[in-house]
Amino acid sequence: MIPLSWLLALSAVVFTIGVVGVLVRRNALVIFMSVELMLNAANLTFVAFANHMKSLDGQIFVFFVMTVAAAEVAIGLAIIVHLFRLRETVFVDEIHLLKG
Amino acid sequence: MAELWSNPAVQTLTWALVKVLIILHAMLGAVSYLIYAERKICGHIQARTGPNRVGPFGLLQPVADVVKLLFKEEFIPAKANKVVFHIAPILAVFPAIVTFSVIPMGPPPTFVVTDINVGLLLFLAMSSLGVYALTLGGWASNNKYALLGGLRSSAQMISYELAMGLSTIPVLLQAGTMSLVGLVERQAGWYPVGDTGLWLPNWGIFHWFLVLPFVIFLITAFAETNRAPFDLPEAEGELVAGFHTEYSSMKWALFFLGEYMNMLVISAIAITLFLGGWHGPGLFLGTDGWWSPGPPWMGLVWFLAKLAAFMFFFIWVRWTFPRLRYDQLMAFGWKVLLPASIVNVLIAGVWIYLRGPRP
Amino acid sequence: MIPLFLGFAALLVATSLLVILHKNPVTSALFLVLAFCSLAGIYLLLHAEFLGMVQIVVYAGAIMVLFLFVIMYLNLQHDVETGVQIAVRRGIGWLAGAAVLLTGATLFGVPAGGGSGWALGPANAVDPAAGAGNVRAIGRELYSRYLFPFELTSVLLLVAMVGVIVIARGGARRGGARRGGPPPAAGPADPPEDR
Amino acid sequence: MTLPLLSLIPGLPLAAVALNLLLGDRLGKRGTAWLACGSVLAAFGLAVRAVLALAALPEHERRITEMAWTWMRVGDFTANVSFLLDPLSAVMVLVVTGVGSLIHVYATGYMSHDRSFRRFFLYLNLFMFAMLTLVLADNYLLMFVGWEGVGLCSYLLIGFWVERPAAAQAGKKAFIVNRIGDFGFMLGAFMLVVATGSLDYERVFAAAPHAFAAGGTAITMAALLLFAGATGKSAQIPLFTWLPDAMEGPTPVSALIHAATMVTAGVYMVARSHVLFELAPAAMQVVAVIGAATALMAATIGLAQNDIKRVLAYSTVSQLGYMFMACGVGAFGAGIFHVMTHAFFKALLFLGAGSVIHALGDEQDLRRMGGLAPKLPWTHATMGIATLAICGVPLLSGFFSKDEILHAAFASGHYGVWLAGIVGASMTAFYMTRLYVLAFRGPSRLSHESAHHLHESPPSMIAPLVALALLSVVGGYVGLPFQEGGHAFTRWLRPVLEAGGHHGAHHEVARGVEWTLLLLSVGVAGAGILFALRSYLWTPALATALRERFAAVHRLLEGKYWVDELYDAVFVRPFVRVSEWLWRVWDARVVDGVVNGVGTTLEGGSAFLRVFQTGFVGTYALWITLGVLALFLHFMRRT
Repeated sequence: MIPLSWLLALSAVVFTIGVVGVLVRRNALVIFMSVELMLNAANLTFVAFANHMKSLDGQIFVFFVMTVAAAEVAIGLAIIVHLFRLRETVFVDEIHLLKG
Repeated sequence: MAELWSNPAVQTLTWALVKVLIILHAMLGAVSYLIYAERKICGHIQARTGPNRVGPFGLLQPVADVVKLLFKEEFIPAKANKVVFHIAPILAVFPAIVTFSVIPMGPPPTFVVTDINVGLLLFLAMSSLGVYALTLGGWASNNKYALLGGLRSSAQMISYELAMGLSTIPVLLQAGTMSLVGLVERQAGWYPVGDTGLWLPNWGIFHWFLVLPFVIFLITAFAETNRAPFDLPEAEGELVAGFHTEYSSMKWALFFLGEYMNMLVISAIAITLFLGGWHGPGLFLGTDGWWSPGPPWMGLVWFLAKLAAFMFFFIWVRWTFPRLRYDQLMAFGWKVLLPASIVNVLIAGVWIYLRGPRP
Repeated sequence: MIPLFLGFAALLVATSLLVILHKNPVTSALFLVLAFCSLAGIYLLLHAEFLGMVQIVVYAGAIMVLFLFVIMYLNLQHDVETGVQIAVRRGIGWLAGAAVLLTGATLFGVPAGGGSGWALGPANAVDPAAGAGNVRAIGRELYSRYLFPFELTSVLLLVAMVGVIVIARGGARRGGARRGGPPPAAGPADPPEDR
Repeated sequence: MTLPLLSLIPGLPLAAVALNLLLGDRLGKRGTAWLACGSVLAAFGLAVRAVLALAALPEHERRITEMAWTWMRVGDFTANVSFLLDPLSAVMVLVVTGVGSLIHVYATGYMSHDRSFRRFFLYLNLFMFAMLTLVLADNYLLMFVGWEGVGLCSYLLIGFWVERPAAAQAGKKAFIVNRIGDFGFMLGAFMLVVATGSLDYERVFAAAPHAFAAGGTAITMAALLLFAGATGKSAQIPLFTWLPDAMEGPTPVSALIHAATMVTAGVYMVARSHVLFELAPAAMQVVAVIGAATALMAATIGLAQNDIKRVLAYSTVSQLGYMFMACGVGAFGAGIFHVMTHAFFKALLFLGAGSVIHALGDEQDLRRMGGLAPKLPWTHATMGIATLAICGVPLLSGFFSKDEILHAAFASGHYGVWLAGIVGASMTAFYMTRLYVLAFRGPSRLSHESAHHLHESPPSMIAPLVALALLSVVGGYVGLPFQEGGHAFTRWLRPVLEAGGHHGAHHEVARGVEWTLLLLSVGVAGAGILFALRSYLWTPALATALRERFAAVHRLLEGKYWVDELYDAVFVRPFVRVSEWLWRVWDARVVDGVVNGVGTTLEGGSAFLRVFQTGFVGTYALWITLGVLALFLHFMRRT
């Protein structure tokens, strides 16, 4: 039986790594991957608690998270591809159309 | 030592290891002779004799090939991504072997390595991992033909995975389990066809709503293993040799190994899902005066027989059908197979719901 | 079981670190695949077989392939990450990360019995079958209690698909689709469409 | 009943409205006419069937309720959209749909030359829907919906000819005055909810005797507030001024809304809540007195009006006064009876007047009519019958109902009320005859163009006239007097009006007295008629002589007691001034100030926030992370 706190710590670490990745990298794809990391850290927490509480709900949530992640990735990558076609770059700091 | 041996965990572990070793070597041998068989059959289909110099009927040909491949010089393109270039061939073999660990080749426990309650999912997962070998290999060798081959394979395999996964669902609905052993056991015995005196073996393929899934599974199997007529990733006519253009010697051999192992795995799965796994028409008169399946090893025999038949089928198809065009491939996968399998899931679901689980 | 977990955990942390550290997107993607696989392993250890498998099928088998596909499609090389500004941002990023981790650690570090809001609830033993996380149970849940969200996700996926197709097609029609992309052969396979 | 009969009755006009809106001008004039009349006629058919079904039931469970859906459920208060058909609402439904469909038919002829033909029938059907909802509702809330609906429709229809300022003004006036009454209604309803926790008639009436102390302040307040609503809708003192102006609307509207149906809604409501009123004798007194006063006052004003429709309008007001008089003295049955008969003959009068106006090309001034009898035989005949009916000439419908009211007033000891009624009756007879004479008899005083425009109306207008004329003749025979245990109409209404245990006022008087009263009312009616004939037909000089003799009085009456001017001075002007102040100071300064302040604040704020919008995703991510950090710290502080 794996102690819950370990799992939570692990997911915290992974999540942080994801955060750092988002903050540090400038390649949109890698940022995307970091976001996926964060999502998975959250999933891990869900599963950990599902196992801890002996209830399935956590796993169901993970299931839904995965579905959403799939949709999100599809859209996001499509956008990135389109962006690349328009701007010839995937570096987020070379794209600041949103400047007000 | 003795008390350690008496520990059941240790026993199962050792047995598992033993089985794994056996399977591994059996597969290697089988693959090498499959290649031989392929060449033979192709030869006969093309009215040639095929390999016939090394040994009687060229039976030693595979040995010679293996030796040749082992000693051949290895060539790595200068601008290739070394690491990935090395990993890709391994990835080609790995999933197949993993999958084999859950395939029941005969009645448990003897002829089953492990039986997990999500065996089929494991198979699907592994087959989805199979994409990486081709894609990465194609990408890493930094060659436009290879890249195209890799891209094609990734697109193609992802597309056909869906249809394949969906085509297995009616079987699961029928059996109500995902463990492969359970699936096979579910197909034991015979069942009466309505009130006609006719009795059919309880295999998946003999249920009307599982016929279409079987066909779909077969087609997608060809696509997943990149066999003709779906061998676009390595279409020699267009892409030299596709994703493994730059590969040579043992790495190339590993790709080949992977391809044939995948064939073996996927046919084994097909057998498990639709063709009653190790069950065969009982040949032995049981005590109850009914045909009994006979001793366990008969199961293994039946399984291997079916496997062999499947392999022959694979080879036969390869040397019979022309290759599809890429857009045809995609259109077929997305506009025919996928909808068909979905509809079939619906039909099977309704049918099973209405009929209720058969005793 | 514990050693297995530790191994997976170590693998997970290491690979995810490499994901964000490595300069080559393809390599990052591969490490991410590894990370997902180890996560799947952890799921298996936590009696979530179904999720473990789905994790591999969906993340490793589909999402990451899509990533790779896009990376190759745009054929990206190593990221050049030089320059003061970037270095500064990296520094800030690491600092922020460290701060997050620290605060998180302190939060979870609060003693469980301390009556604080963060004490972890005790493991309440509901029927073990539910904990076993087998496919049947999950299916039951999905199609009974979570039926509506389940249907909603299907709608979500449909919407996503439509959106993706629109985006990709729109770009292709605006010409310049070939710029930087690989030769036409990969053209017909609009990656998002195949998802 | 298999199909939802009751909800279909208001449903059909509504469906017609919807169709009318959807298809629009694609319908064409003919199509619109068919749609409108068809729907109302169908509703009439349904109503008849429903009432037959009702009559089939044994006397004491004669109530058909039909629940459409639950409208709202707030705490323990629920309001349903559900309909109730009992003898009382049955009478109203029949009158509304019956007279209504006749008037619809009439209107197809009358409005045939109007530009916005379709809009007219749109409103008319909408009105039918609202009116039927009002009548069929089984709780005060739904009734209020219909109540407001008819108010809206009357506003729309009075102001139908929007290009006429007078019409628009009249519409607004009607609406506002009605609103005042409605406010009373609402307050009354609130009191009912507070006291009984419900608005369903059944629950309220069941609970009222226990919830209120009989004759107590609370119930009196409630009843009076409800009655205030009634005065607004039914144009009683002090809220009667809108009705005469409402004559700006097309004549069919005046006939349908401002004579036959809507204005009687108040009476219906009072009769419907008779249980409450019977619990509050003081309120009853008020009702009776106001009814009598209105009857008398309106009658006097009617003496001196020259606009044919205004005469009828004031006569309507006065007749409504009679109905409230009846309710006030506890003879609710008589009131409803009069509602019915009045609906017949007053609708007929208006339609006749309309036919005259139509014939003369929109000429409404009695002084420029006269001698029309030979030119407009049908109109003349039917109008004549109606006039006799309203004057209370024996054996015509008006006679029975009016006589019953007077009798009830006398029997219940309200002698003052009774006296007012008698006098009012004679005046009614007088001015109605005057109207008749001025319009149809004597020398023709037509202006040139109306003279050659003169023509009898088309059959589509004549037919309803004839039908209504028949009804005005026989309509009263359901209430022949001198029957043991009350006549048919009373017996029909008994299950409703004697609900709540309390028995309606049954003051029996000696036969002799009854006969005397009867002869007396006939006598005064006859006297009024004769005097009118004498002073306008036989020796017209007499009228002028009288006018000069009582010039002051005449001016007072012609000026309608200057009530409008009074209200204008007392209420309207100060109100306008206050509103102007609010506009200049409160709205322009304070409200706008606040709005602009918010705007400027936001502007400044966003100018500051724009700094953070670098357009770099990374920066945003950083901000988000810092936010998360802040949250973490917050929670740490909390733990």
